[in-house]
Amino acid sequence: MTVRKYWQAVNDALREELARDERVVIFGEDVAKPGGPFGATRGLREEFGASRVRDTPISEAGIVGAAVGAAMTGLRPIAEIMYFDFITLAMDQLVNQAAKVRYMSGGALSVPMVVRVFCGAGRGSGPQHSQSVESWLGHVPGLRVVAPGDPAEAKALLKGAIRSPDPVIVLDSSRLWTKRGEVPDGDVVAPIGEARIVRPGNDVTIVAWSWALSRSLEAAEKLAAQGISAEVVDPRSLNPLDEKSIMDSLRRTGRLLIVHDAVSTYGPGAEIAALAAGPGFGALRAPVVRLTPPFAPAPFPSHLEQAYYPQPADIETAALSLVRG
Amino acid sequence: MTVRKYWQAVNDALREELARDERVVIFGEDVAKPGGPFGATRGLREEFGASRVRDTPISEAGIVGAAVGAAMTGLRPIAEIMYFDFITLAMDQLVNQAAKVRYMSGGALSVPMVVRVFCGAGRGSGPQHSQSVESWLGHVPGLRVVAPGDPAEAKALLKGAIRSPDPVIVLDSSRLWTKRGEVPDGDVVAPIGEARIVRPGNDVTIVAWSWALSRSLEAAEKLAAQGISAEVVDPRSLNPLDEKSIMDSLRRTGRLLIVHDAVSTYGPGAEIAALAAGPGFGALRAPVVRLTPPFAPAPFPSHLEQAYYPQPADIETAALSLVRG
Amino acid sequence: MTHPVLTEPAAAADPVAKDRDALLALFTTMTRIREFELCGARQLATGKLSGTLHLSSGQEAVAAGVCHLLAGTDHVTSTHRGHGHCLAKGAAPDRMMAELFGAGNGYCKGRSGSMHIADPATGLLGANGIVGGGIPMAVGAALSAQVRGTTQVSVTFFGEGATGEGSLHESLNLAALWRLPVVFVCENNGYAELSPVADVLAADSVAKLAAPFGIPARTVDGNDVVEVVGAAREAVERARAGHGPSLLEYVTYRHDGHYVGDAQSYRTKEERAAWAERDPLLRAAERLRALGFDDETLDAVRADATAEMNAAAEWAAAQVPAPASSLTTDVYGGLS
Amino acid sequence: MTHPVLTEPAAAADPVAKDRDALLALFTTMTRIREFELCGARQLATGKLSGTLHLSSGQEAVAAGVCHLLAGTDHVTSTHRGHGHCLAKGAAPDRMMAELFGAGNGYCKGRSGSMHIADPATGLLGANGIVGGGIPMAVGAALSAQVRGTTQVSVTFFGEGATGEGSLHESLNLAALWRLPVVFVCENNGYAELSPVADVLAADSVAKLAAPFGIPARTVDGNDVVEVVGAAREAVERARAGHGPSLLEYVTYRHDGHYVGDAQSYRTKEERAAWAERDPLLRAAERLRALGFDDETLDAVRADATAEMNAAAEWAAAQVPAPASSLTTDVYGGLS
Ligand SMILES: Cc1ncc(C[n+]2csc(CCOP(=O)(O)OP(=O)(O)O)c2C)c(N)n1
Ligand SMILES: Cc1ncc(C[n+]2csc(CCOP(=O)(O)OP(=O)(O)O)c2C)c(N)n1
Ligand SMILES: [Mg+2]
Ligand SMILES: [Mg+2]
Repeated sequence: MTVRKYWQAVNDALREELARDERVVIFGEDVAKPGGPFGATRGLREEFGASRVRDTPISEAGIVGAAVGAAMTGLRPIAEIMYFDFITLAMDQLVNQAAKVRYMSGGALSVPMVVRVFCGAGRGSGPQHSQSVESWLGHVPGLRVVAPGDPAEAKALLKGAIRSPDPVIVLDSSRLWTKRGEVPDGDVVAPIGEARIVRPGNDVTIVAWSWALSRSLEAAEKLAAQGISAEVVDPRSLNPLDEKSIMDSLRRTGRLLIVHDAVSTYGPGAEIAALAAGPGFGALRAPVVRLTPPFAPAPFPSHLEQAYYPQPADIETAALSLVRG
Repeated sequence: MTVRKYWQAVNDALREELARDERVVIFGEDVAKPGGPFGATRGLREEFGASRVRDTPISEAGIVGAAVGAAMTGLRPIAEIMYFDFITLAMDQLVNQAAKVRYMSGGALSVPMVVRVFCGAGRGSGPQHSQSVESWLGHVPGLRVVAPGDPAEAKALLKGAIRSPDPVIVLDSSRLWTKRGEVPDGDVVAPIGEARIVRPGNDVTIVAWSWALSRSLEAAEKLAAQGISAEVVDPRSLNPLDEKSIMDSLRRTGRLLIVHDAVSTYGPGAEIAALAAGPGFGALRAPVVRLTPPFAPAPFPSHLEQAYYPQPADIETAALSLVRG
Repeated sequence: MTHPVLTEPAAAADPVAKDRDALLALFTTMTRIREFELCGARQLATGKLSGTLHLSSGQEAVAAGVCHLLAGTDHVTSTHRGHGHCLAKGAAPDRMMAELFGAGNGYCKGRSGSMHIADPATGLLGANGIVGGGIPMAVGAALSAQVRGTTQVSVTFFGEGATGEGSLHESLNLAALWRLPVVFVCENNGYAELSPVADVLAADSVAKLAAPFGIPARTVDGNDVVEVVGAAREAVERARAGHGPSLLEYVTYRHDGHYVGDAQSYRTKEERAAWAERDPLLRAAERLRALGFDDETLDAVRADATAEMNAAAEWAAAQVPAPASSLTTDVYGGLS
Repeated sequence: MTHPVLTEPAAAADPVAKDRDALLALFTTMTRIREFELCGARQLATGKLSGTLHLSSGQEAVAAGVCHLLAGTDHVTSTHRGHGHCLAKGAAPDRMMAELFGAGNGYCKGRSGSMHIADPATGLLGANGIVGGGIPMAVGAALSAQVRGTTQVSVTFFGEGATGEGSLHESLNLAALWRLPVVFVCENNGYAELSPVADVLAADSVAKLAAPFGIPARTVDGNDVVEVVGAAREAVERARAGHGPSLLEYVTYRHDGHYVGDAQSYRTKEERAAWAERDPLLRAAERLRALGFDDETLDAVRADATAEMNAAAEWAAAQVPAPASSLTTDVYGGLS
């Protein structure tokens, strides 16, 4: 175990994978000479050369499209999109191309690529740099989406993504970017599609990922002090979603609280709640609660952001009223 | 009342709105001289002139972006995107710009524009021309999304969209394009955000829109013959969703079946099911069922399309087993 | 821009002009493409096939001429009008036809249809239903070749309508910055769906779009296969030698509508007739006759191709349709 | 491309060079922009403000010079580095500052911050956090003017980094096809975030990108406000007269980092020092002195601007923060 910051864990994973597999290449805006807009690729160009680590123009569609073509022809590209909001510019290449190439070609072609995306929620970045639109990508057959919740996960899930035979979008959290955590030594690779129970409990299931996961864990701590035992489940992978683990937890607790930083309507929590209303119906003892920002763009000033994103106290209150009825 | 085909009703609405309000302009690929790739704009350039009805290059981002700017500065633009799948190329302008301009400017600016989109589901158009991604747009605060289910609706909802102070995406159905229906005479404008009960019933609520609505109505007819009374609800507007009407119906029937042509996971039905699991929980007497294509891209040959999209018989079976338990 | 007509021969004709074997092979490829299209249209007309077909009749010289210079390991991305590129790159007409029929042993297991045919064995990365969609992918394939240190060349075919898409310009810039071995091949057939190029492109020529990025570009008669090969040879050799991208604008014409069934009210019979006279097959046949080939030989090529395509269609029609169970296969390659 | 340095004066100087009032007004606008930026940076440094600020110090001549030619009814779209454009177009510094402070009476009710300031009353359609995002919107505003039959002109400011985005090229084509009254104004400051322009643009100049579309374009010294006005006058007049779009590439430099706090390891002190000598304020002051203005006058302009911005910041800091209740207002304009 070594203590690493989230971004350092990302950097470690990239370095190790570049060293392990010469097919791995990295490109994106400011990722090479500058070492990444947020430092994720620091030192990699120096270590692995200008051919494998490249700066690109500000061309999100071109970047992702080039990654698709490179992945189809023998490389394992990692493309970086600077903010989640900018994925809007690459949706054709992600959705109409990357996601469908394997299916459309009847399995003859594949797109083993990774798109690393920085999610700006909660950092005062304002309405065009704070969005969480993971449910869009979760809705696309052929894509995989993971959202690491701590440094160890950031490293292991990124490795899993790089080794995946399919296109994987890795959502990094800006709010967790400088958070420290223990990272296991050695080549630890997380499977894609398996949730983890971060904190076991009996009274209520809280499903959360990324930054919302850490706020949920804070809330769970305080709930414990009040005698309420919350089980906190981190799906880690949003596509595919580990339905079984989430439904198993619901069967144990009978109550479901979903917390996320995307807006609620047609958001990722809707799918989880829908599972509870479908296969989980028999286990459900109370209405499912989704705790999310209101249906509005993200504001920039920190006092409004505080009000916009559900805080630990809000999670605590929601869980309390869910359990006490 | 006049009998019109769906596309003729669209054409009528466009003509009447161009005549009513000189701020209305139309542009898109092949919409002017050719009269529209599918005929929706037939005759409009001749009648209203080359300034107000324009052909554009194949530039989805540029088209929608120009519509945003035009809408901010005094026009009421109607932009056409040839297939729903191509909206991927305009997502930045739709999501980061059109949807947020009013909010970001503190209400000082607005974007009263319409994007007409042709949804190719069920017409043998294959994986890149058949997608239904309305849940993406429903997830975006600031956008409105409507999906007309018959000629009368096509006309009235389009008129409502054109007169909306906000950006509205109007999803036209390729499968209903040549279907006939009675269209009320006169200037009938549908409100945006109100569902309609297309067929009242007591045993089960079926929520469906667009092409899936007509298949659901077929199924409801057959269910009636078996003594089962299905209430068929057409949300018409997916953003905002008329939660109240849907939950009221659920309260009457206790059972909810959602049918749509988008894939299930993180799809539009998830939001409706989530409402049932939340505010509707007390009324729910059985697990919510979502009947949708499998989690895969749309195939092109008609025999596979038949298997891909839930057919009336599938809807009937699902409703039967939901009611009979 | 307006759609030009090019009939001036190139200054120095490509050696292929005198190469009897090569020219016959080119004529054969072009004829096979034509016959594939005709056969496909017949299947539609007789109701054996349904769906949308975009035929490339009239544009065969480009596909044949460019692919003539490519190895099987070179990569190609194509468009909605891709049958010609597929055949020229080496795809088998029977499996292509099977794909049109929705048969399980079509190139895409019968699920994708005409607009998505892909065959990695011949370097074909796929036709594409998204205008401009294949262009950045070809840049990526060129990047791949460069990083892996091979001499593979990547070619992206697109119509002049794709100049409206930002993806082309982003790709040109990226390819130039990285000096990638990619050839941008535009088939300027004068129309994007129902709109003439004058209505959708402000530039005088497609070739001019490459200039800002320092990418060499030429506008070439796309209906003379010798001209096509000549320009492509330069570009492919440049790419293979590591000297970076090129853009070729081939001026051509589609004999048929945008899709089979298009009423073509946007153009005149006279225009179509004039271009019919510049048909690439006629012109290639003329060149062959000048080299001493007799009509009998050329007729035999045509007859063989007709027979080949009819056989392909017959075979395809007899294949097992893609089973419903295949609806959900090949969505993913497996869990990590 | 490499980032050029332009110091040659234009052949015929714009009349503004001799217009004492206009030149003083331009100098005043530029000084106010500079002082706004300095004041904003001070607020950050003293912890009164948090968040990201992109300062335009060093680039003031472009904003001031171009907007000098615009009426209040003309439209402008701006970028993440937009304070200068806002001020030059007529926005009030106190309400801008209030926006930076997240105050309820900021231009956007305090919810959006520096990157999104909009003020329709002065024709300002908004700064924009998306590189290239404002460009098609300006084309749309020009379309609106054309359809409504006004003589309004639309200007879109963007950095040279935006040349990487397809939206620029789509917009150039559309503007040229429709002969729209739009001026594309690129501030080429040599860097896109942390990357020099040589790494992100294959073209020799940004101006060259307009050529394929037949759009007149010039590369101009962006640090001499007289040069800026001269080139802009031509372009704005062309647009207003209905003769279509132009592109202006102004070569300039940002004195500060990409954002306040940027360590700027990607460029040398020497380079920064050399550009400091070409500071647009210094050069405008020189011109004013040559017209007979004394240092006292110029110092007074500066002192007034400093006082104005300090007062704006003080006022802003004292305003009521945007209330949480405003989180969900202005998302929609109402049900149809
Ligand atoms: C992104 C996108 N927009 C629009 C279309 C619809 N469409 C299909 S083909 C076509 C015209 C293409 O013209 P061109 O590129 O000249 O190719 P051609 O058909 O002439 O071969 C259009 C607009 C599409 N398939 N993809
Ligand atoms: C679509 C998009 N991609 C990336 C970014 C991140 N970003 C913000 S500013 C910037 C550089 C812009 O450079 P330039 O256009 O030259 O403007 P400058 O900062 O020099 O004024 C980048 C990459 C963004 N805001 N939007
Ligand atoms: Mg064409
Ligand atoms: Mg710059």
